[in-house]
Amino acid sequence: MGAIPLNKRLVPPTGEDRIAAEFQIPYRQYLDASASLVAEPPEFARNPGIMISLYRAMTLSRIFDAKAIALQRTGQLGTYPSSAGQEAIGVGYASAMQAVDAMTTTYREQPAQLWRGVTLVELLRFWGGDERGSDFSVPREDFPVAVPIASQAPHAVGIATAFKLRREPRVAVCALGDGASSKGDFYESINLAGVWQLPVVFIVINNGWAISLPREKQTATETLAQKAIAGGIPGIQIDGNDIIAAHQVCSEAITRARSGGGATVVEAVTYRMGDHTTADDASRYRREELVSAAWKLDPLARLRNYLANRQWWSKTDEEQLIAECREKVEAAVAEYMKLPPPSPADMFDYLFETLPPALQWQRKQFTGG
Amino acid sequence: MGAIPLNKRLVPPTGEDRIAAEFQIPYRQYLDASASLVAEPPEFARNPGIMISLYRAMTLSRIFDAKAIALQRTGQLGTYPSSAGQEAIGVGYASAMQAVDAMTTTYREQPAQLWRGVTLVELLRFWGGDERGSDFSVPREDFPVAVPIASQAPHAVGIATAFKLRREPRVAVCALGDGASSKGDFYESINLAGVWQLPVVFIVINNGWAISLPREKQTATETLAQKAIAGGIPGIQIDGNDIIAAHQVCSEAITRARSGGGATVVEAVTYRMGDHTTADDASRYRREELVSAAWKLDPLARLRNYLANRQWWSKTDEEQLIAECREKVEAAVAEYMKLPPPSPADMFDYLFETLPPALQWQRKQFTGG
Amino acid sequence: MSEVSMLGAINMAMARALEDDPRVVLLGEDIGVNGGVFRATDGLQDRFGEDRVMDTPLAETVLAGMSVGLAAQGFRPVTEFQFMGFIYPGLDQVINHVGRLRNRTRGRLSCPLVFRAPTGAGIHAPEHHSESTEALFAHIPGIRVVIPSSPSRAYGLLLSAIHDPDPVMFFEPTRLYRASKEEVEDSGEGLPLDVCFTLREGSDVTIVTWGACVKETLSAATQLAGEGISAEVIDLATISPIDFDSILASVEKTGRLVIVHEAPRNCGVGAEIAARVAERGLLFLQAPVERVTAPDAVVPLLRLEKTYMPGEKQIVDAARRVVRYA
Amino acid sequence: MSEVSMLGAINMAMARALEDDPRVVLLGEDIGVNGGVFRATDGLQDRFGEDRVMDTPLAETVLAGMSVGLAAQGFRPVTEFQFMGFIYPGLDQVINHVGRLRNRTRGRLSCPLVFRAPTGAGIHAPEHHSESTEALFAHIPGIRVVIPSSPSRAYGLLLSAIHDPDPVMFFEPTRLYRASKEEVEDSGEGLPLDVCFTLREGSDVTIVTWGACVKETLSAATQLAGEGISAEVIDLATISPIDFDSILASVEKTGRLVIVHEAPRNCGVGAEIAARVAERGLLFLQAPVERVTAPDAVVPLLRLEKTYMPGEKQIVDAARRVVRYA
Ligand SMILES: Cc1ncc(C[n+]2csc(CCOP(=O)(O)OP(=O)(O)O)c2C)c(N)n1
Ligand SMILES: Cc1ncc(C[n+]2csc(CCOP(=O)(O)OP(=O)(O)O)c2C)c(N)n1
Ligand SMILES: [Mg+2]
Ligand SMILES: [Mg+2]
Repeated sequence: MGAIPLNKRLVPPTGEDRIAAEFQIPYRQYLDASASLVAEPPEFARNPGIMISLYRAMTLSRIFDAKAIALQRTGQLGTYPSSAGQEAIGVGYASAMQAVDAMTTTYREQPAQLWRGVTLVELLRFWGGDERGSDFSVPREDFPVAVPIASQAPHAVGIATAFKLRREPRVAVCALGDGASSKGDFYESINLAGVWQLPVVFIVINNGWAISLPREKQTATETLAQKAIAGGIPGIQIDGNDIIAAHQVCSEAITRARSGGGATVVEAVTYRMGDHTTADDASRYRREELVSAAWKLDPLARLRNYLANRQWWSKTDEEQLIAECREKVEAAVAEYMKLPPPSPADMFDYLFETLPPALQWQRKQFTGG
Repeated sequence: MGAIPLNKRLVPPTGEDRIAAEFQIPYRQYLDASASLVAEPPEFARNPGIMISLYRAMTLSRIFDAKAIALQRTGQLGTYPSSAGQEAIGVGYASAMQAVDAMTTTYREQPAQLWRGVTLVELLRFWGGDERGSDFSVPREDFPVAVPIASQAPHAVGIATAFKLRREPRVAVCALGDGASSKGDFYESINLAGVWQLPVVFIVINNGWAISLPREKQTATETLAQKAIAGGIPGIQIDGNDIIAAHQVCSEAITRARSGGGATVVEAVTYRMGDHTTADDASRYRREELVSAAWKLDPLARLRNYLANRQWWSKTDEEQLIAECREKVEAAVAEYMKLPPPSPADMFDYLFETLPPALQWQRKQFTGG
Repeated sequence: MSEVSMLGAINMAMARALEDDPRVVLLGEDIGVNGGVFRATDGLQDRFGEDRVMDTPLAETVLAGMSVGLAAQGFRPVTEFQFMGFIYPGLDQVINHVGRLRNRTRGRLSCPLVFRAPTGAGIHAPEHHSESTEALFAHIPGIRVVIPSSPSRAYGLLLSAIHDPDPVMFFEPTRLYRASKEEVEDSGEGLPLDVCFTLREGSDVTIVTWGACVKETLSAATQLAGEGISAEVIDLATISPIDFDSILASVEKTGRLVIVHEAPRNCGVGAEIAARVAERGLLFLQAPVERVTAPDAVVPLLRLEKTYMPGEKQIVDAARRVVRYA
Repeated sequence: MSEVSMLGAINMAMARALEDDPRVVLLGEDIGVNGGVFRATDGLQDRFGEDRVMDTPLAETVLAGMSVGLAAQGFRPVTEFQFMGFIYPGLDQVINHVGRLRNRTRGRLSCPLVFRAPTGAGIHAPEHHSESTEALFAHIPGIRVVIPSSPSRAYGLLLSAIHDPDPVMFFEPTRLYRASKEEVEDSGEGLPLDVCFTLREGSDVTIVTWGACVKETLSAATQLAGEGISAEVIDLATISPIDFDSILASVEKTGRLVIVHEAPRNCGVGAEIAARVAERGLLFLQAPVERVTAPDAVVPLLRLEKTYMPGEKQIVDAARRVVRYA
């Protein structure tokens, strides 16, 4: 069935109807594509230190990403999903979280994972096909990448329930894609988050594509933020390539959640600049013009221009940063390369806390023991 | 976690936001609890013939229902779910359908099933634990009762897709409960119905309860109709005990679907007057006052008063109708009782069109052959 | 000590776990005020409050998935699915997350939860209320599957399942819920998982079964004894992983094996037991293995459910056949 | 006739079915312009239009359930699930509806659909892309499970699956998708379901396998032949129901049975085959049955996947053991 144009499908009430409920979905943007402020920015946006630190994180992620793709091409990494172009929202929500908060996430959230403290080596290890890459040394309570789409949303709800039951001022944050927003797990999660008023924030990373399916064939809704209305929670759409909106709106939602105000859906409109993964060839289904147009909205360039316009960032700063990031990434790659391979015994040793006696012969058999 | 009071959880936009999307959920009622018209009724409500036929159907269903409960109590029927109190919406949407339309449904839609042509004997057979009760002689394309909650919503979407692919002016109607409205299947279905603009109408029978869970613990939303917003389709709430609103709004939605206008969610607010099923004891979780209050909203009494107020219906008419319905029900029970029991071979003979050779020995074994 | 039904014992075990371990929480549909559709959680919300015994909306996918989140956070969720036929929307979570979280994170996170669900036919319930699909779960790595067959084993096994640091699927035969009463001491002591229970010693034939079929199997053994056939009856109890060493020892002694289960035959758990005997116990066998099971057909509605379920007669017949085999 | 890979053969079968039968429609994620993540549907939307080859939103529950609705309406949906690891949200529909619709309505409605999904490890994919859970489906009454192992069998079995008036789960081994090419005639003729295929005759040992493991098993048989061991290799093909009579006849001839599958051992389909031999072929056996399978562990990420999968060496070893058994 062909694409159906997005239109106003909602039938207006007739004369005899009264209105049972009314809703608005707000949209937030501070920094437009040309790096001009279109609204009065929040305080932190005037702080060069904060803005530069966000920029540094976004840059590290971008540089790591390019390296990871290169590693995959030379067989040193498995299938890898690029996050290029999505750094603003990733760093935006991660930087709005506190260390004690917890995150459940998809496979394309390297920018947020890095901010949270997952190391470059851990990322390489995971994408290199080694479970030890998910044994994060720092965000110990963050969930590893969930590959089955939207299946991490219920986990966030469970974590938020734990926080609420223990009366801890902590928040669960769940990142998921536009494709994921069509899945029942997502809906059941926002519904429960709403009715139990849970401290959880759902960040819908609307990058325009779910592999080859464009956003407008995914759902007929005007926004993805309005999915929130089905859960009785607030929903807001933002320019996901505007780091100021990303950090600010996520902070508002997380703060509200932390203070007992319940859940929120934040839809961040961004763009998947690369192929879906290194196993994909987007040229089969996506016109190149769309990608070049999207590069004009690049969150990294936008923030760099914002910094430069304010004389907070020079060409030298940029060169230094890039050199520094490359060095970090190369060091991580070197460490990754020399890590000993996983042991076959690991297949059994983490299956249960203690391997049941009935399975011990299999461990022996598979470890040649 | 305790009940959280329903409140306006939707955070109003701040000064810097623009509005990305706006929605309204209309509410429709013509006939209030005292049987007074609160809005200009549609044409059919002025037609005594039509209104009386609706009343007759509702009455037959109510009388059948009481008999079914009695049969269960004496061991002549299995567990049975009463539909008492929900006759207006059931007869309302069924009478808004055409014979060529198709329905997928829950276990509490006897009023609609009877209108569609399912016989009293078939209903008894099904609830008596005999699959032949789902081999409807009349609405051949209607689905049988779906017990797994909300699992029939995707079926309706599939049927509607079939109608659309064949360019047939037919509509799939899916009835489901307030409890079902929390399930992912429902959401995925309205989303697909929205994006493919399918000829399907979802009737959410909000009877206030999902077994022991009251509506307000099921979801935080102000209405169930607003779930539609998450699928990008219209949603409307109606007084589900008002047969005029039920028939009228369902007709509008079905007509829109038939003419290519896409899907709708109709939330019918009604009340489950009885226990959840004969296996349930609602007094464990529901105060009797709630039930007596709900009886004041009884759709049957309301319609009877409407008819009587207009001199379309007399005490004699009523007595005759009751006698007639009782007779029909008794005749059906008598036929049900004397039907031969199912054959063990049936377990195998309808599993596949042709039983695979590898299973034939089992058929022999279980049929003593 | 008090005489309790299996339901009573299950209720007692959950109460004890709630009492002893603040990490234990119960979740599920209608488990609060209503006490569950079978009353397994009767009185528990009253006693332990709404923060410990939580009524959830009707949504099994999030019910399963949020249990994973709670468990990873250090809670011990005991989650009720109203019937085995309604756990399937949660299967994605069971297969893709419950059994994998510890392994996937190399022990950083774990998933100590219990999923409870009523199982089996024979109570004249509507469609989908009579499932015996334990084999589906037994095939999934990283989880345990347990089915009790008496009040005391229900009490002890459920407590151990709750205490266990890893996920356990705990399926309760509805047909046994109120079938009999037994003295069960509320000791707080669990029974060991991963081992089967020999309910009756015998020398002529080993009959392995679990859940509700234990009832007919024990009656069959009594009947067989009257005919001079001495049957050893083993209750598998932990369906996965299987304590096969104990079964093998019994088969070594008796030389004959009958397996009884209510699930369909094809790829049921009985197949695994028979397969292992074919691998490791071939020389012990003095007769072919027999399986007494439901057919590979859909569980019928109530009019045919008795025909569908394996009965005492079929068990006796099978035991006779293997004993008389020559 | 043209040389095609298994992917090519699958594409050819679907094209043929679309061509020959207006009731056939394809549904799935990314199957349109993109031609599916493996390109199984490459070019089909172009050729047959968006009404016949439909890209669906990312939602497997409704994908499974709407297929039931379409099938009941007389369509023949062939629905792609992107990987076997992502079919689980549709399991509720498979268990509770797909396999029951005909039975539940006593034949009034039926469910002639095919659910396709790539299966198996060995292509260095991320987590959840390496599943072999055919046993879960084999235990469900009312459905067939089919796994092809060569381009021509993929073509013929898929066509038969699509023509079949009842539901078929069709799992395609990713490891074989591009592994080899074969002449396949686009004849529109199906291969019979419900029967296994003897790929190599032999007299010393029967090796039963299916899907990707057929590859290693055939190599193993060649190696064994070099050692003077004559192995009969049977491709099960239809996993459920099992054509056990053919297997039994082979075991009667060889006296020895090795079963090879990539799925975890416990309650895998291999158990069912071994169990049936223990029931009906005990006297034929000259050695214990052996199963060569993955362990009862989670499929590891790519660094360990080779260790996890059964290889040629293990098959050869097992065959040697049973042949030399005394
Ligand atoms: C349940 C499930 N179905 C299918 C897939 C295969 N798949 C992997 S990514 C993807 C698209 C996801 O799109 P979106 O949610 O927008 O995230 P994005 O890739 O754009 O970040 C699909 C279909 C999967 N991983 N899980
Ligand atoms: C998936 C699933 N979970 C649980 C059940 C058990 N159950 C039967 S009816 C019911 C409540 C349904 O409530 P609602 O949708 O409001 O329909 P109502 O019974 O009020 O008509 C539940 C939980 C079920 N049938 N299916
Ligand atoms: Mg996306
Ligand atoms: Mg209800």
